[in-house]
Amino acid sequence: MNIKKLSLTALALGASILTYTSAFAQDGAPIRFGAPLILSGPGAFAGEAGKRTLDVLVDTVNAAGGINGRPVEMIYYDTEGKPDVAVRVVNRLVKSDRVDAVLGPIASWEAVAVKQALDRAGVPTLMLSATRASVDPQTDCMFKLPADDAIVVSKLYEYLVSAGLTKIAVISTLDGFGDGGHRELEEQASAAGIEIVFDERFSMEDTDLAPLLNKVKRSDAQALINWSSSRAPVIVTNTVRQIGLEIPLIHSHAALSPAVLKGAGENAEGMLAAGAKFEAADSLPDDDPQKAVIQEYRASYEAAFGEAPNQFGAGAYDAFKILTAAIGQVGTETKALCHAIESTSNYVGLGGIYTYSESDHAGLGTDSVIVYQVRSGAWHIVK
Amino acid sequence: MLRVSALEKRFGGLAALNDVSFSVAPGQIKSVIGPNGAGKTTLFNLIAGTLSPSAGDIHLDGVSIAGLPAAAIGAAGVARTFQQPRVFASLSILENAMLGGHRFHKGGFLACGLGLRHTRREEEKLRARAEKWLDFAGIQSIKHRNASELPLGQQRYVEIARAMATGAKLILMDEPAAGLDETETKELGEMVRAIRGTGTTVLIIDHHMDFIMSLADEVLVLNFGQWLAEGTPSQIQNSEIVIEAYLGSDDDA
Amino acid sequence: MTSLIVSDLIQIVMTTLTVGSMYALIAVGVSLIYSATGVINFAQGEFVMLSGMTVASLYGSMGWPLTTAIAVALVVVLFYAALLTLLTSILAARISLIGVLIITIGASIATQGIAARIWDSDTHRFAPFSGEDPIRILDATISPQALWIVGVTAICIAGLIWFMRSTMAGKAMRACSLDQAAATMVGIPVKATVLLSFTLSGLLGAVGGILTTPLTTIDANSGMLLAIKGFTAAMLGGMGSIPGALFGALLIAFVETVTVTVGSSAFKELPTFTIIILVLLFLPRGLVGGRNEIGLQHEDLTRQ
Amino acid sequence: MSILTFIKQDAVHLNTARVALFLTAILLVPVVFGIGYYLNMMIFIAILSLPAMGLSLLSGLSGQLAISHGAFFAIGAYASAILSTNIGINPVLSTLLAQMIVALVAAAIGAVVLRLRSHYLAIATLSFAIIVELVIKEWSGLTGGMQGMLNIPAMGALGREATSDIQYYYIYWPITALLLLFALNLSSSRIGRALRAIREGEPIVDSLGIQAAEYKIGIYIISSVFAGVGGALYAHFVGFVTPATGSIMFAIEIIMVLALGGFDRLWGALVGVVLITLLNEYALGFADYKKIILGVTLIAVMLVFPRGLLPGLIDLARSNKYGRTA
Repeated sequence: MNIKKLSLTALALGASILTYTSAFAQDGAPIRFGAPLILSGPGAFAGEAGKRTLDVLVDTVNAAGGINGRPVEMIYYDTEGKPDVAVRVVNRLVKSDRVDAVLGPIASWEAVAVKQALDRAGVPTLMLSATRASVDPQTDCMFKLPADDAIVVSKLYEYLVSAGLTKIAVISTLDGFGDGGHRELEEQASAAGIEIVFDERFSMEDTDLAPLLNKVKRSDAQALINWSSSRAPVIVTNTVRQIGLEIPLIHSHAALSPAVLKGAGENAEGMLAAGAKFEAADSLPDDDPQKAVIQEYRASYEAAFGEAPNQFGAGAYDAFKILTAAIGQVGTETKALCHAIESTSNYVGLGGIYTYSESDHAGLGTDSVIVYQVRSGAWHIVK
Repeated sequence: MLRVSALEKRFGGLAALNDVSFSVAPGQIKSVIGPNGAGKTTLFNLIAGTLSPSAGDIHLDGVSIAGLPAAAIGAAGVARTFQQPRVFASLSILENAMLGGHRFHKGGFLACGLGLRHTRREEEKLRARAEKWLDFAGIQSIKHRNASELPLGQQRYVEIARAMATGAKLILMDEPAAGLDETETKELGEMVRAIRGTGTTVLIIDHHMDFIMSLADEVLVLNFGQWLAEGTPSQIQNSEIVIEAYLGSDDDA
Repeated sequence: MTSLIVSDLIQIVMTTLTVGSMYALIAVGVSLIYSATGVINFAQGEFVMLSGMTVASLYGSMGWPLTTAIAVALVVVLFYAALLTLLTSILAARISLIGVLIITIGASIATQGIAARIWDSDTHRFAPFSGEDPIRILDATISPQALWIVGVTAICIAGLIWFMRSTMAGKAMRACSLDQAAATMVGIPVKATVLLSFTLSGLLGAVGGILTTPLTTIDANSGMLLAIKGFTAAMLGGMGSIPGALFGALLIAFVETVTVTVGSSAFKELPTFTIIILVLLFLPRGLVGGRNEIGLQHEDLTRQ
Repeated sequence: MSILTFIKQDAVHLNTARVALFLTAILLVPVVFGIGYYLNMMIFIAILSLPAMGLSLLSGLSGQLAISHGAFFAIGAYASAILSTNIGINPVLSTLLAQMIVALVAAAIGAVVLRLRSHYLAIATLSFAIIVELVIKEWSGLTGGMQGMLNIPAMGALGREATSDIQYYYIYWPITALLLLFALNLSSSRIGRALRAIREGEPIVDSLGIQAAEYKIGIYIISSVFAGVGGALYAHFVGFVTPATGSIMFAIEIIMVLALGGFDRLWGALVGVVLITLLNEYALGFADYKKIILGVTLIAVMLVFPRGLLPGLIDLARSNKYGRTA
C-alpha cells in the first residue's frame, strides 16, 4: 500500500515536473493560498475550525510532495468579523502576499464586502460564507461552498408545509446574514404557501429578547423561524424557553454547530434547523455517498483536536479539495484555474455534492440540505 | 452715556437689586460703593449682560442694552475687569490683549484656515493695537510671558490692556485695588485716570475709601440692593445716611 | 381580552425590573467610581464579564460547586478592582481626566484580549440557579432566574445605600465625592476611599455577571457595551447619585421594553438615546439630581 | 532678510513651509521605495488622519471631547456613496456635496449639544452617534441596511478614475496635507486664539464682545467636516460602506489615536494614526493579542506621557538638551 502510494506520488511528481518544465519554469515555486478567516470575536469558533482543517490539509498535501511538485503555503489573517478589516486583509493578500487563490471569508457581511476587491484583482476565490449574495450577482472567478439561504429556505418551507405549519413568525438579525435569509424567507413564502404573520429584525448585540419573543407569543404563528448566526441562536433558544413560547422553533443553518447545542443546553431539546448533512453523518442511510466522507473527516478532526468539528471547517475542507484538484489539472494561471473550478462536477464533499457551472457558482441543490431536530442533546435527521 | 432706570433683579423671592436708578456722564469716573451684599457686583453683571434684569432698563448712549447677551453688550462698547483677575492663563500677555481687539476683525473660519492675505494683515493690526494698549498699561516689556506667571497685581494690568483694546466706551472695574498695597493702589489710581484721559468712562467698585474719594468724580452708594445716596465724594463723605449705613454694618469700614 | 392586557403589563413590568436590575448594577458602580475619582470607568463592564466567564468555566464547564465558583469569581474581580485603582488613581495621580478615561478604555480593551486568550471568544452560559422552567402569572411568564436577579439586586443596592449613610467608611466616601481636598484636610484617607469605591463597584459588577449570565450569556467582548449602557443610565439619573443611577437604569429598561413591545426591536435604542440628549439639555443634573451641574467641575477634560 | 526670518515672522508662512516639506517627503516615498503594499497602508493613514485631525482641532482648541466623529465619518461616507452611486454624481463633486450635508448636521447637533461640557458633552455626542448608527442600519432603502453599500465608484473626474493604490496615494495625500495646513492655520489664527480663550472662560470671552457660542459651533462644524471628508475618501477608496464604517468603536479608536499622539497637537494626530495603523497591520491575525498590545500601550503611554506620545517625547528631548547644556 505504502509503496504503491509512494510510487504513484513519484509518478505524479515526475509527470508534473515534465509538464511544468515544458510549459514554464514554475517548478517548485510554492502555491500560495490566502485565508481571511474570522479568528476572534463571537464567530471565532467558525474560523478556528477552518484554520485547523486547512492546516491539516496543507501538511498532508506537502508531505505528499505538494501539488505537481509545488508546495502549498497558506497565509491566514484574522478578519475579526468586521467587513472593513476583511477588506484590508484581502487587499494585503492580493497586493502584498500575491496569493494564487483565496479561501474565505466565512461571515456573510465580510464576504459581501470583499467581493469587489477580489473581483478587481481577479483572484480565484472560494467563499466560505452561507449567504447567496456572495455569488449573486455572479462574478468571473468567485465560488461558494456552504449551502446558501435560498436552498435552505426552500427546504424549510417544504418541511413546514408538509407538517401543516403554514403561519409562521420570522425574526432575523440586523446583519448581512439576517438580511440574506430575511429576503429569501419573504420572497419564497407565497409560492410555497406560507404566510408570514410576524416579521421583525433585532440586533446581534441584543442580549434581552424576551419582549420581542413575547410578541411572537401573542401572534397566531404556528412556528418561529430565527435567522441569525453566532451567539444569537443561543440567546433566542434560551429566551424561547424562559418565556414559555411553545410553538416549534426553527433555526437557520448557522445554528448547526456544537457551540449552539452547548450554549443552549437542555433548552435546545426539540428545536429544528435545516442545513447540510454534515451534523448527522451517522444517521444517514448507508447508500448516501457523503456518509463515508463526513464520518472520516469527523473522526480525524476529533482525534486531532479533541472536539467535534463544525460545518465551517467542513466548508474549508471542501474548498481546499476543489481548489487543489483544479490546480492539479491546470496549474495556477488564473483563467484556466477559474475554468477548471467551474468545471467541477459531482464532487462528493462534506457540505454536499458540488457541481459548478457557468451559470451556477453556488454548486448545490436542495437535495444537499436536510432538516434536523435536537433530541437528547444531539442533532437528528427529521427529513 | 449710561442710564440705569428702575433696575431690579430677583433671585427667587429675594431682591438682590431693587429700583436702582442713576446715570453716568461721558468721561466720568463714577464709583459704586456699599457694604457687602449691597448688590454692587449684581449691578455690574446686569450692565455687562452676565445676568438679565427682572425689571427696569439700561441705556448705553440712548440705546437699551438691558437683557442683551453678554457678547452683544461687549460689542456695544462695555468692557469689564473682574474682582479676581481673570486672564487667559495659558495664553501669553500679548495674546490676552489681542483678544481685546478680536471683535473688530471679520476673518472667518474659512479665511483663517486658508491663511488668506487679509486675515494676516488683520493679525498685524490686531497685534499693533494690542501692543499700543500693553504700552499704555506698562506691561509691553513682558508681553511674551504666560499670563499665569504674573503676580495678581500685574494680571490686573493685563485685564486693563485687554479691556481697553476692545475700544470700550465704558469700563466696569470690580474692586481693582483688592489685594494691592499702598504704592500699588496709588499706581492703579493713576492708571484709572489715564483711562479716563483716553475719553473712556469708568464705573468702579471699591472698598478703599481713600482710593475712591480721591479718584471718583461721582459716587453712588447702594445698601441692601437699594439706592442710598449719590453725589460728589465730599457730599457722600458728609452724608449722614451713608455714615449710618456703614456704621450699621460691621463687615466694612 | 382584559387578561391579555393585564398580562402584557405584568410582562412589561417584570422585564423592566429584570433588565433594569442588570443595568442598575453597572450604573451604580459607574456612579460610585465617578463620585470618588471624577472619571467614567469604561472598564466597568469587565467586572461583569470576568465574573460571568469565571463562573461559566468553573461551574458550567468544569463542574465545580456553584458556591466555590462564585467565590473564585469574586476574588478575581476584587483583584481586578485593585488593579484598576492602582492604574487610575495611584499611578495616574497627575493625569488629565481624559487621560484617566483613556486608561480605563485601555484596561477594558486589554482585558477583552486577555479573556479571549484565557478562555475563548465563544458565548458562555451556565444553568440558572433554580432551573429553566418559567413561572406563569396569567399569560405572562418569567424565568426564576429573573427573580434572583431582581431580588439580589435590590438587596445589594439597599445594602449599599445603608453602607453609605450609616458607616464611617461610607460617610468618608460621600465626603470625598463632595470635595476631595477638604476630605484630605479632615484626615480622610482618599486613596483608601478610592480603593473602596472600586471594590464596591467591582462587587456590584460581579454580582451582575453571576446573576445575569444564565439569562443573557456572556463572552470575552461583552464588557464595553455593558459599560456604555451603564454610564448612560448613571448619567440619565444624575452622575454620582446612587438612587439616580438606579432610577436611570430602570427608566432605560422600561423605555426599551415598551419600544420593543409596541414598536420594533430594530429601534430598541432610539428612544433611549433621544431621551438622554433631551435630559442632558433640560435637566443637566439628571432626572434625580447628581453631584455636578454641567461645567461646574471638570470643565476641561484635557487639563491636567 | 533671509527666507528663514521671513517665514518665522508669519505663522501662515511657517505652517505652509512645514506642510510643504512634509508633503514633498511623502510624495517622494513611492519614488524611492517603488510600488508596494505599503501604499495601501499609507492611503489608510491619509484617510484616518482626517477624523483624527478634526477631533484634535476640537479637543486641542476647545478642550472638549466629542464621540461623534465616527458618526460624521459615516455620514460623509454614506452621503458621498449615495450621491455617486444612486444619483450618479461624480465622486469629486459628491465628496464636496457630502460635506455640506455633514456641515448642516453638525450645525444642527452643535447648536443643541454644545451647551454641554465635559462628560456630558461626550455622552450627548455618543448618544447622537448611536442614533446615526441606528438610522443607517434601519433606513435600508437608502443605505443598504446592514449589508451596506457596495460598488461605490472610484475617486475620479472627467472620465478618468483612480484604479491603483499609487494613484490614490497621489490624490489623497495632497488632500490630507492641505487640510492639515488648514487646521494648522486655523489653530494659529485669531480664531484659534479665541477658542483657546473660550476653553478657559466663556463669560470673559463674551465680555470682550466675542460670541463664544458661535465659535464653538464653528469649530465643531469644521472638525466634523474633517471627519466627513475622511469618510468620503474612505468610501471611494475601498468601494463599500457598512454600518461598521463609522461605528462607536471607530469613534473610540480615534480618541485612542489622539491619546497616543497628544490631544492638542495636530501633528500628533498623524503620529497616532501611524502607530494605530502599524499595530493593526503587524498584529494581523492576532486580534486578541492586538487588543492586549493596544490596551497596554494606551495605559503605558498615558502613565508615562500623560499629554500623549509626541508632546511627551518632545518634552523629553528638550529636557535632555537642557540637561546637557546645564
